[in-house]
Amino acid sequence: MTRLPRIAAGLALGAAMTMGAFAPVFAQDTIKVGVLHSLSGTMAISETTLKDTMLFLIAEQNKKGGLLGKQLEPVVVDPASDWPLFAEKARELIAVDKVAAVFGCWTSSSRKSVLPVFKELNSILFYPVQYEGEESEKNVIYTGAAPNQQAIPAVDYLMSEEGGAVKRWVLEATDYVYPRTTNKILEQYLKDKGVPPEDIKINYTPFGFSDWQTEVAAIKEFGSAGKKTGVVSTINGDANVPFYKELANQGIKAEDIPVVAFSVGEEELAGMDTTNLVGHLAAWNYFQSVDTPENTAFIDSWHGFIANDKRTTNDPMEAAYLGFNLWVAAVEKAGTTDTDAVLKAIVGLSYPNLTGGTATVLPNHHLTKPVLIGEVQADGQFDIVSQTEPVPGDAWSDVLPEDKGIEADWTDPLTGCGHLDTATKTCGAAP
Amino acid sequence: MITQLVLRALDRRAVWVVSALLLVALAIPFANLVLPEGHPLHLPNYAVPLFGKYLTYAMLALALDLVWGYCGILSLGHAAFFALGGYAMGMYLMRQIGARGVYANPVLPDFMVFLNYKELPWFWNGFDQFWFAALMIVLVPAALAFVFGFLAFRSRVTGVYLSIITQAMTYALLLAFFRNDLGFGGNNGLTDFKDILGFNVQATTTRAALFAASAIALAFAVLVCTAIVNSKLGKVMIAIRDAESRTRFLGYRVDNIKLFAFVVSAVIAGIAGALYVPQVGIINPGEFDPGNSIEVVIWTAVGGRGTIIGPIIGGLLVNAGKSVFTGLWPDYWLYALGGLFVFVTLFMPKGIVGSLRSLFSRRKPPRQDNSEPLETGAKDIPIIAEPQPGAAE
Amino acid sequence: MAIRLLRLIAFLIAALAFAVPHAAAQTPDIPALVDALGQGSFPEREAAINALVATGDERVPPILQALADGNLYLRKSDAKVVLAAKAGSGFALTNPLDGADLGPAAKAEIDKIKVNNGLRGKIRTAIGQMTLLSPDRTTRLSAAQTILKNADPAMRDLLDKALAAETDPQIKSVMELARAVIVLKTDTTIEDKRAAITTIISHGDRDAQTVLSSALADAPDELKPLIADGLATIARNLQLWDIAQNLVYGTSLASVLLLAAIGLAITFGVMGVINMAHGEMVMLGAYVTFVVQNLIATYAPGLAEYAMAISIPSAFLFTALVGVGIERGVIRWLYGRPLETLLATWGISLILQQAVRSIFGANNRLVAPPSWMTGAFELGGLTITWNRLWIVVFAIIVFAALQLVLNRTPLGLQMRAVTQNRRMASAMGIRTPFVDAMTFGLGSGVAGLAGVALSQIDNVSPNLGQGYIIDSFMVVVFGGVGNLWGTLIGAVSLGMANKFLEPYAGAVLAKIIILVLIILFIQRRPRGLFALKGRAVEQ
Amino acid sequence: MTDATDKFKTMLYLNGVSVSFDGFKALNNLSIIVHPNEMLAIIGPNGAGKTTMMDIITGKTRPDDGEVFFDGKVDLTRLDEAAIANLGIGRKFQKPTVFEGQTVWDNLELALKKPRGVFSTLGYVAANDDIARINEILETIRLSARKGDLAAGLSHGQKQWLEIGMLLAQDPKLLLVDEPVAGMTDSETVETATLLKDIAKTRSVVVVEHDMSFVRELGTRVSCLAEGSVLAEGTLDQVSANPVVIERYLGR
Repeated sequence: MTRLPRIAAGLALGAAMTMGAFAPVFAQDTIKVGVLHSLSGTMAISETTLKDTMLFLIAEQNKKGGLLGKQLEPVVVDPASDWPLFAEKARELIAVDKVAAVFGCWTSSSRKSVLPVFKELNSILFYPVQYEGEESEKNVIYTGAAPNQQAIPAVDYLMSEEGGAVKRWVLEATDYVYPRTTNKILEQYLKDKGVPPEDIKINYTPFGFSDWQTEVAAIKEFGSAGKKTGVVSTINGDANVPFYKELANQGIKAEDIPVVAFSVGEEELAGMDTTNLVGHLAAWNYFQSVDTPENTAFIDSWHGFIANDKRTTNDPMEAAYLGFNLWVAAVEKAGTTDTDAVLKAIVGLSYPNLTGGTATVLPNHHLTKPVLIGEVQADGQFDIVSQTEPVPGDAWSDVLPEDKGIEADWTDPLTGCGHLDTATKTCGAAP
Repeated sequence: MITQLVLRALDRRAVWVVSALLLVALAIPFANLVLPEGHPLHLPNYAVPLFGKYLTYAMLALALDLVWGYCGILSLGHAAFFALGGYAMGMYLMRQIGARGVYANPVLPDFMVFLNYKELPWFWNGFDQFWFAALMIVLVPAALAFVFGFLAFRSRVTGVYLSIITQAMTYALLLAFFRNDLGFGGNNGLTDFKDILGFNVQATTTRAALFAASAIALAFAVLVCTAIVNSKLGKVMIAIRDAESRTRFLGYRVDNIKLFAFVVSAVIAGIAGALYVPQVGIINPGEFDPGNSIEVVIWTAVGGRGTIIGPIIGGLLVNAGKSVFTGLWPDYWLYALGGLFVFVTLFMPKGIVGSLRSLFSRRKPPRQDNSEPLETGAKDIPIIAEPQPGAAE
Repeated sequence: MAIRLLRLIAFLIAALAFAVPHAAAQTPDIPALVDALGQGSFPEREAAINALVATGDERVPPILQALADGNLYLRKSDAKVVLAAKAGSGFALTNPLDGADLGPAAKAEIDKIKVNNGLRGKIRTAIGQMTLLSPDRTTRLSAAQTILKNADPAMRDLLDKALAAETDPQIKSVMELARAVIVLKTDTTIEDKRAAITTIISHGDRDAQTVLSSALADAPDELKPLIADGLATIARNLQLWDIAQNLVYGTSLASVLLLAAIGLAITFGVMGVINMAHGEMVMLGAYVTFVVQNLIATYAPGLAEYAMAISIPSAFLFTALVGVGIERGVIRWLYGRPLETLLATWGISLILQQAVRSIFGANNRLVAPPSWMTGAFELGGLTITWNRLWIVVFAIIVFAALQLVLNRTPLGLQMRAVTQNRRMASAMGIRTPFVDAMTFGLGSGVAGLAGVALSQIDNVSPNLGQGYIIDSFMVVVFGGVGNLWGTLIGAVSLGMANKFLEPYAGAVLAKIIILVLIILFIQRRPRGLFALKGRAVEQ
Repeated sequence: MTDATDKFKTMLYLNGVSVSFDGFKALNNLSIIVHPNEMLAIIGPNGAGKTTMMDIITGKTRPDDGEVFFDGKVDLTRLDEAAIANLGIGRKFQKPTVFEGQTVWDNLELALKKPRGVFSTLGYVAANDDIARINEILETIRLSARKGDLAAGLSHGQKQWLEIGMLLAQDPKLLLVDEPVAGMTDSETVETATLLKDIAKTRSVVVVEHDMSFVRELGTRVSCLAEGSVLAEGTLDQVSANPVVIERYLGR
């Protein structure tokens, strides 16, 4: 019984302060994989799909005969959108369930919360969501986009003739670290490109904000200064639907004021009526509408697994897909699931993207990925209007003066450094 | 007076609880550190901070019980005091990182470098000293409780109204702390701690020590609460809980007494929060969530309010259950939790301890002898008072 | 290049469409031009569009519209551009020029012809030019607006012609503005420009502001003061409108708060149940709307426009039933223990959330707005969105209906009797358990109605209710428990205060300030705005 | 009330007190005087304003208009309940209000005249005198045998007694007693009357009561209240002979 050790653990915990006998026996006939995504609470809306994706990927791998001759066994827990609980559950996965690697987290807070645990217990986290960068850790593989793989190309696109030659910028954001950092990078970037400060407006709203009347009106007003105006939205999760509903109703057309978002994908669009949002943009490394044989096969088998051909796919799913397959490849290469061996093996490995080309694990534990700009269509999908060559993920943004010349190099996981000053050859972060 | 208080604190039940806690404070580190791995009683490393976390939750529940169970003040914002204590501790821990942060800034924590702070905000000064942080852990929750309580109790905001504005308080704090402009790290909060008092927070010995500290702090809180509820002040508090205006007509300044209980409770909650943070390794605004405060109420109700041991048992059991079931039934545990709350309110209104007590007291002959009150310390004054149905409104 | 081309086209249109009846024009090879849309990159597609527009053919606008709407596809087998509509798992193809049926095609056989925002804008302009003289008023209006947005000097003659023929005052005013803008851009006399600026200033709206501020930089020096003055006038004017606009926003937020809180005003305010599951009732109402809409889409697509109307009673009944179930199952054991209802209903709310998550999944669900609830209209300098206007109306109706039920029906009388003195009411033969269940059902049902409305502006997700529960309690407590008018005033005050603070303090700070104000307010009036007085309250 | 009355020699002085709730005039220009060591019985129909009057004296309700003085010099309208109680005004409620969750002994200990501050109660240790006094009161109210029981377990009459005992423990100068004998047996009623008369030798007492035989037993000055003001005053016989009183209260 695979659940037995957990029950044993449960009983021991349940007895709380009594000192119960505690000697779980682990049958070593499977390789366990931890899945650490919120299934309840505010983040369930985004993370549940990733849990399903992980179960799907693991099932697919097992069909192919598993890994190192063993079957993979998913261990799913619910950290309930509660950041300290993320740390606790991560510890449980690693220490009690002895998982070989963990796939999980969505918000930066949850990642920051589990980081010390992964460092302490030396395990691997595959983090599948676009994030603010400014981080590179030995124990984390970042398979989502760094700012230079999403934000900067999106702004470049809007600045280009083809994207509408935007001159005036609204950075509309939810007040947390990812938008703060992204906006900091973008603000610097725009200024470097010669955008005067009065043509940049930054606005923060709280999580789950639902009454966007004033903000949307302010965007309209800002856009009436006679220069082509664009909105860069780092609005998070729940707040997006009311934002776009208000946008559509107040009649902001993409031809007049395009909104480019970094957190709105197929999943989010599924909850809104997009007929009046046609043309608004999103920047990702993957869209469901990408027309490649890999993607078609992926979508088909996903629909088969989930038994619902309406279920969308999205960028974090591709990131999870890449992360999982790269891990599988690394384990096969290393011949073991041992953390340090896998980390050593994984740097430099490549795996085909669903969008064509390959994703390579860089020494800074980020991936190379192409950047795609898509326009929202009436059917809730995106039309790709621009696609770059694969861009290497940059942990420390070159745009920010304080990060100039900072690199991360984990080629050798034992002596690597996450914050290497290439000028002085010193490693800023203490291990 | 002091001796009397100490004597009072040491009633039979309290002594039992305190000894159990002290025993645990020794036994858990022993089982973790001394017993070799593979020994049947060896406790794995990960369990120590987990149990420590439960203890701090139990302490929070005890704090709430002092005002709710004994004084009839249903605070739906108690997690705010817990979080404030936690933040004070978190700020100390952040300052301890020093130049070991990613950006190697000797003064500014990473997130400040990140957000372009040029210098430390004034309210971060002093937190590099443990004594200062310790002082703030006590003072900040106490000050908030004092100001809030002073206003609310003086204006005689009671019952549901009080509950709702305590909720508004913690909600406002939640929103405020989410703001990155406030200078507390926004949504991510404070994390990635390195040292506490020079010891590595991740070392097993430090963890064991923190666990022991939590157990001892809880024991101390039990003593303080027992001393209060066994004193005449405790009787007045219960009187206020059961018939507030009657107590006024007896000449008691109900607002002052409530304020006292509220502040003491906030301090206990703050200390609990301060012990919580180094053990879980993060403090963020999520702790201010009104839902968290409601959960604390539920732990207390499950264990048995108006008793000292009840909230401790409730806090431990519910949280241990949560740990187990979020892993065991990730998709269904909320049903179990929700069901538990409904079940307890319907069928065990006095909570676990209250129900057990009524079970036992039925067998015992009624007490006839109420001997000299002078010997309060040695006498069997019930820690467990019967809550009156409907008395809180 | 593009501009020169456009000028050429405009000239051609002017020449072809008006001077010569198009029957006389040489027939360009339109099918070939249409097929050219399917090839090449975005710039090449733009050229193809321009060529099509140049034909001036009346079949062109619908084709361009189809292109903009994403309905034009390229058939891979013969590189022909076709119109495709979803049919079953594949597509049904038609000829875009004559609508002739071209048979079905699988998804893999055709490629969508993509457009981007730039092209979409071009298409819109082109259609605008080609439809400025359309007999249909709406088409003409949007054509005029398009021309205003682009204000291409080449359009001037066309515009003059259209202006002469125009009778509709609204369209005329848009055209005049467009003409003035064009005049500003062309090389004419200062006097002409001065007149144009005056015209623009007299419009005094946001569009005029946009036009003037962009004109300011390139304007001749002697005109600059006039423009600056005009901008100042407009800004003053707009400032007044801003206040009015804030009132509109405040009203809208107030209606949302009222809807969310009014059910709670019954379950909590009247019955004294601290109903933490109230938000979940709202959420269930939104899901009922979702289910009803989907059922109708599947089984009775003809009724789609009425889905909302059908959702209203369905949501009310369903959530009322759930409410009655909760009351009979749990709440009735807890009367007289209000603070314990908090614990039980919190448990219920967790269960309901997870149940919805288990059934519908954690993702947002789409509740499509009916057409009469989309878009906005202008009222002076105000923009009013239809969905919010309807929600305000709906909130007023719900409030009035609730007042009627409570004050004018036997059930309402019994409810008030039971909540005031249960024992007495029972002694007088009122079936108190029945009345309790009905009251709780009514409160829950009203919460369900709120869910129907909120499905139009917010996420339909299991977390929907969580976002409103605290606000609802604030409204009810602020207004005073047990008084629907208090709830109304509470919702309006909080909504207005929030919206007037927001532009200055920002959304987060505004909310914090409101919360602090509520806390302070409760100190002044510990029982809310409309507190009951007298001895009875204390008991 | 005649203007000639010297406010400074009274124990309780109400002059022209009015209060209304949502338009309903609960008290209408009410004037009442109680002298030191005097007992006053107040009768009157329901809704006459008896309880409201007590609320005003004890600080629970603020009058809209009028003067309320205690001991001839303290303006009660400026004080809150606790301050008024500490001046030496004790109140027994119409519905017996004792602390049901606590023992009989604790109820009396709470009422005992001792410092009421937070820290003095926290550090309170029962002195021998206090214990003796509580035992004495227990004897008086005949609850010695039940001193360790929860007050919730007492009968209605016993609760009435306990509340009277709490009044005694407070050692007030002025006692406001609202329907003290409701729910008591005849013999208990007689004993209560005796007790109250005894108390009135050293303090002032205001008794509100419907039970005419009990009022007769008290044998003291009587005021009849109706619609918020004094209808008639005098001995019970005088008052009950008053035609207006008969019409409005006693019934034909």
